[in-house]
Amino acid sequence: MEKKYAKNFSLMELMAVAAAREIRDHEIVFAGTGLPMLGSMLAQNTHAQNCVIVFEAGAVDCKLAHLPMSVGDPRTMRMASTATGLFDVFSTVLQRGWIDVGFLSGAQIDAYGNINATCIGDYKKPKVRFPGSGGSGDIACLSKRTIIIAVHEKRRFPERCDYITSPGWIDGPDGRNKAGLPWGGPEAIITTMGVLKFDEKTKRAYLASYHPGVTAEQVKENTGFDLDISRAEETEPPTEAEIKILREKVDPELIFLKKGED
Amino acid sequence: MEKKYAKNFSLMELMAVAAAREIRDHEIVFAGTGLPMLGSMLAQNTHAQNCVIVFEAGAVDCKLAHLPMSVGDPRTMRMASTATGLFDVFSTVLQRGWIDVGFLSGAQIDAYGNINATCIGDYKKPKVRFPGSGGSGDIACLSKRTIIIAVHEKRRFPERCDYITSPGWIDGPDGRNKAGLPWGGPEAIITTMGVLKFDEKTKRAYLASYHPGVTAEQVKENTGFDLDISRAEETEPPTEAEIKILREKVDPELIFLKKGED
Amino acid sequence: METHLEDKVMSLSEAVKKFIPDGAQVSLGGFTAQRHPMAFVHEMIRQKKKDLHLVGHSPGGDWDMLIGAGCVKRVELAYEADEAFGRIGPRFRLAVQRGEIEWEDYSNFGMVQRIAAGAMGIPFIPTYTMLGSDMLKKEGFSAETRKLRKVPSKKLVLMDCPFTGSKVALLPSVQPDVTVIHAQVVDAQGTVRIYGQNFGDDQQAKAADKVIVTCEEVVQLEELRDYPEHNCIPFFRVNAIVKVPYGAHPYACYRYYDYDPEFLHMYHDKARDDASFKVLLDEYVYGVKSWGEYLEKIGGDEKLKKLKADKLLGYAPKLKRR
Amino acid sequence: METHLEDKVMSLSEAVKKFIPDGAQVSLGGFTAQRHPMAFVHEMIRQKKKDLHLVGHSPGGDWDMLIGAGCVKRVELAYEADEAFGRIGPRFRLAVQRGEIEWEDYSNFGMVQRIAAGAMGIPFIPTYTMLGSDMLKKEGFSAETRKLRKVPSKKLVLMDCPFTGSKVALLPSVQPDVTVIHAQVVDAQGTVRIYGQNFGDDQQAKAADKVIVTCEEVVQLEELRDYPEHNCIPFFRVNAIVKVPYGAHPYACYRYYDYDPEFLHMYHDKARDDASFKVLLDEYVYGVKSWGEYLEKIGGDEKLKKLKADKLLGYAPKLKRR
Repeated sequence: MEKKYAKNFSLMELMAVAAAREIRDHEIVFAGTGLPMLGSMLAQNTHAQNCVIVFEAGAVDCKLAHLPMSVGDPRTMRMASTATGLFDVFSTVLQRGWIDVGFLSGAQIDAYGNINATCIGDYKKPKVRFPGSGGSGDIACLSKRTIIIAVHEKRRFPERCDYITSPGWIDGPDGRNKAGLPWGGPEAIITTMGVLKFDEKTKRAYLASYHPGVTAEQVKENTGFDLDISRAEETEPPTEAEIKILREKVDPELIFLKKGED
Repeated sequence: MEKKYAKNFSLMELMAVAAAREIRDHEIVFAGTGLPMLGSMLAQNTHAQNCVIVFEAGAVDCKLAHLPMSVGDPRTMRMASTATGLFDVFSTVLQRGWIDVGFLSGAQIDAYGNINATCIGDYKKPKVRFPGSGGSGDIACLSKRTIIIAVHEKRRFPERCDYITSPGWIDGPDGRNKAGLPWGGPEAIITTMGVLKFDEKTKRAYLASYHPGVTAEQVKENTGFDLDISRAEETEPPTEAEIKILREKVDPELIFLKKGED
Repeated sequence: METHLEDKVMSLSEAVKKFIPDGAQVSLGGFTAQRHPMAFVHEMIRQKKKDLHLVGHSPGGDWDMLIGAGCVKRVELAYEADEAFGRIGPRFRLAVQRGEIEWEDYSNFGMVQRIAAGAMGIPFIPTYTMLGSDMLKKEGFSAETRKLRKVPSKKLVLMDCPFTGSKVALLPSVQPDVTVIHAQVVDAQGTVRIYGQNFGDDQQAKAADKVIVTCEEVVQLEELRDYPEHNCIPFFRVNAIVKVPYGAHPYACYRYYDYDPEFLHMYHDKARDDASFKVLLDEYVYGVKSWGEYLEKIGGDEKLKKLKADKLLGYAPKLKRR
Repeated sequence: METHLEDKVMSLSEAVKKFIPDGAQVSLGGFTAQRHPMAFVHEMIRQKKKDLHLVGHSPGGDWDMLIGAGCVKRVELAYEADEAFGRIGPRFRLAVQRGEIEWEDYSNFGMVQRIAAGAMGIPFIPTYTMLGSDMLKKEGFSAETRKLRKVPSKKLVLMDCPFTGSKVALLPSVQPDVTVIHAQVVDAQGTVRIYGQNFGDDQQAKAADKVIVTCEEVVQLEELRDYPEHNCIPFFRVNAIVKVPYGAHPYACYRYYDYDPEFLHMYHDKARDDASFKVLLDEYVYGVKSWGEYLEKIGGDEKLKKLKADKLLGYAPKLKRR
């Protein structure tokens, strides 16, 4: 069947589709609130019908009928395989090595995919305080790979985070190994302007694609660290089928689709 | 009400009554198979109606209608408050410090109330192998106090166990503290000949009482370590009420009452 | 170990008076959008509790109100926000930025492991989580604070595993003075049954020295003992039982009622500003005498009808959530 | 992570062939009088498995038969017996006394903690249990054995807690190659529901690399997902599902059937002697082709009727037990 690309779609929809496409069939996905939920539900309704959605609050492999507003939302109970709690999911699923892909976001993301969800400025006298790690630090440490979702602004993409809440590649290819992390690391950053991936050798982020309507140069200008855009091409747009499922099945209540992210 | 002592009772019945009397009302009791079950059920049906019986297999505060033949017996499920498993009971109940009294037995018991349930002879080339610790080592380490039940034979009461499976006072009053145990220690040994208690200062076992029909000297002769019998008096016999409850309510099937212990 | 039946069932006001002294280390149950013991939180605020030391994983408005009302001295946490309803707890943010409280950050798994270790009765637990993060390096508590009771002597310790050589972080356990959870059903003796995910309630209760359970229903002894494997906390661990229907509002209680998006959005609007937060507290906490009166204030039967959970789904599928 | 539905449901023979290579580290579910995967044990014996490394807490006849049949090289355990039915596993005792197997003793809690640590994905767990016992001092495995895969490099390590100064024992975690449990109900995809106590099955399954579930009933997907909080193992952890009604005989399976005292007493009588044990194996294991045939041998419908559990109690209250 020929792919029919959608003509009208919002930035949120484009990002949700990009997130969904990072999930492969049969994978076990650690999903957080917002875009990761949209992406996971979309994936489950398109190319990855057998992907298993895990929420840190306890629900494993639920069949969502209504989009949750929280990882602890009662909607995550629907038709789940098991529903325990944080300790069981974090330890026997995540730390035991069963999560194929986890989603992350945060206030700052740096060149090595490290994330700050804690504070701007000194930790003990912060200029701005954020909610803190939540499960983000755990997903970053213990998923087999992670996908980061972010609003693309210069101040949000510094060379180095003020505080590393969720380690990415830390300081390069050997960073995680030196820290003692058993596996994992970020694979992509899906932003409001494009998709960043990590150089195999240096583990620094480079621009893999820019979204329709944006140029690679614009992405570079809006990035606080030096961004390699030499390999960038245009992001593959959402298909009509993806947008239809997203709107009609995933988020018909418009819980996230019409709200700005963060 | 005046106490009416029973005229006819077996040794098993006498021991079951002695075990029951060690349990105080409202206490949380870690019970093993056999005499501890008889004693706990009897206590729950006489002076300690609010004692809570805990089985390592998972059942907490069951209301037994039929005597279990095992701590994992389905009979232990009846009307329990919770029923989880070994890890939960051992860690969140026993190690967390909630067990007031635990019952123990074994093949050898020494002068400091240490118990051997593992082997006779060298550990790597044993002359006789026993089943091993089971929960016994755990109950010995982590109950607030323990009661030991034993067949009284000279070879079973050596000065020192071949192997310490379940630590008692180890080697004296500071033994448990030196080993790092947070609390606990044996309070009494109920045997087929009498009841031994531990000297406050030395923590060595002495004879507190000899059962009707046995003399203190006979107990001493049947003990492998040097037993102080200077404080011994006759064991208080079972009452008619206790024997009646034991026979009619606790073990009407004669699961344990007519069988020899060990 | 005195466990008299009648003594355990009591009012909110009695439970707070009896079990929450100023300075207590307190852990509150629930997670993100569900089962926070809010009625109990309101009562603690009304009784003007001081210097509380809160320990938890991902609290939301429960902690935020306590912090905003000046009840809190110190927190150990992973996250304080209401996710889609409010991406940061406004009073928590301000209290931190103004230096009004002491705080220490771990990850969710980190905190939940510390609490689980407390429940297990061990002094620490090893983990791979947080390795490589600044949670290992940046410490919130001062050396003075580290000397206080119930505060771990170190934030954590890095170690090479003596069996495998791999690097692990040892996290100190937590055993709160009191844990307060909100469950669906409790029997009059204290056996607790929770429907849906347990979150961290099991570990939080078992870690604590004392346990208070607020609940939707108190039932007779026999009712919960037919399936003991469905109960999560043995009766003897529970010290107080308080019946407070809708006691988790504005949060959800699976199979009973859904969260209240309208109230949650309102809270996050008002709590950002000192003056409007004060008005909110006056109106919903200080200005009401009982949880029943509070429920009237938030919309009474009409609101509660909207939140009522569908029997099959356990939530309100038609609830307007934007 | 391929998890095709149809592939998981298979016969005993296929499951043993596919998942139990000689030399595998295997953990068997159940505890004392209940839910040992006996049908699976018989099939392992029939397939003449060799050099198995068994890890468990308190096994009974399951291990005893495997040891007696010569399938076992090495065991890590706390206890091997059938309590009131037999105070020591006769084949285990003889194998140890004759030096035919390698063994390492921990306490029940010790083993269950090691398995729980494996399930949690941590390399060790601290504990106070076993302190002061000879389990700390006497080691069963040789230095050579300690170098093998799946064998911990040390039995345990003593350490002073860096937070409290108290002495703790660090126990190495266990992650078996395969865990086999016998559950009451499994859905065709692998979601497991156990009635009654879970014993260590939850931790044993979650610790293992592969999981096999034998069960009384296999049900359709939807049937177990109405109350996900009553299920203990998520479907994706299960690699094989084998339907074997009465598959735990002579042990009990709560709400389905009771233990069989007659058979258990017979086993302990016969297993004490090499010759009569061989006859027993020939009669009940080698000499039958299926579990159905075995059930005929042990008394067929008449016996099974006696063992059938009372619906309310979950066991057979009128069973003759002496």
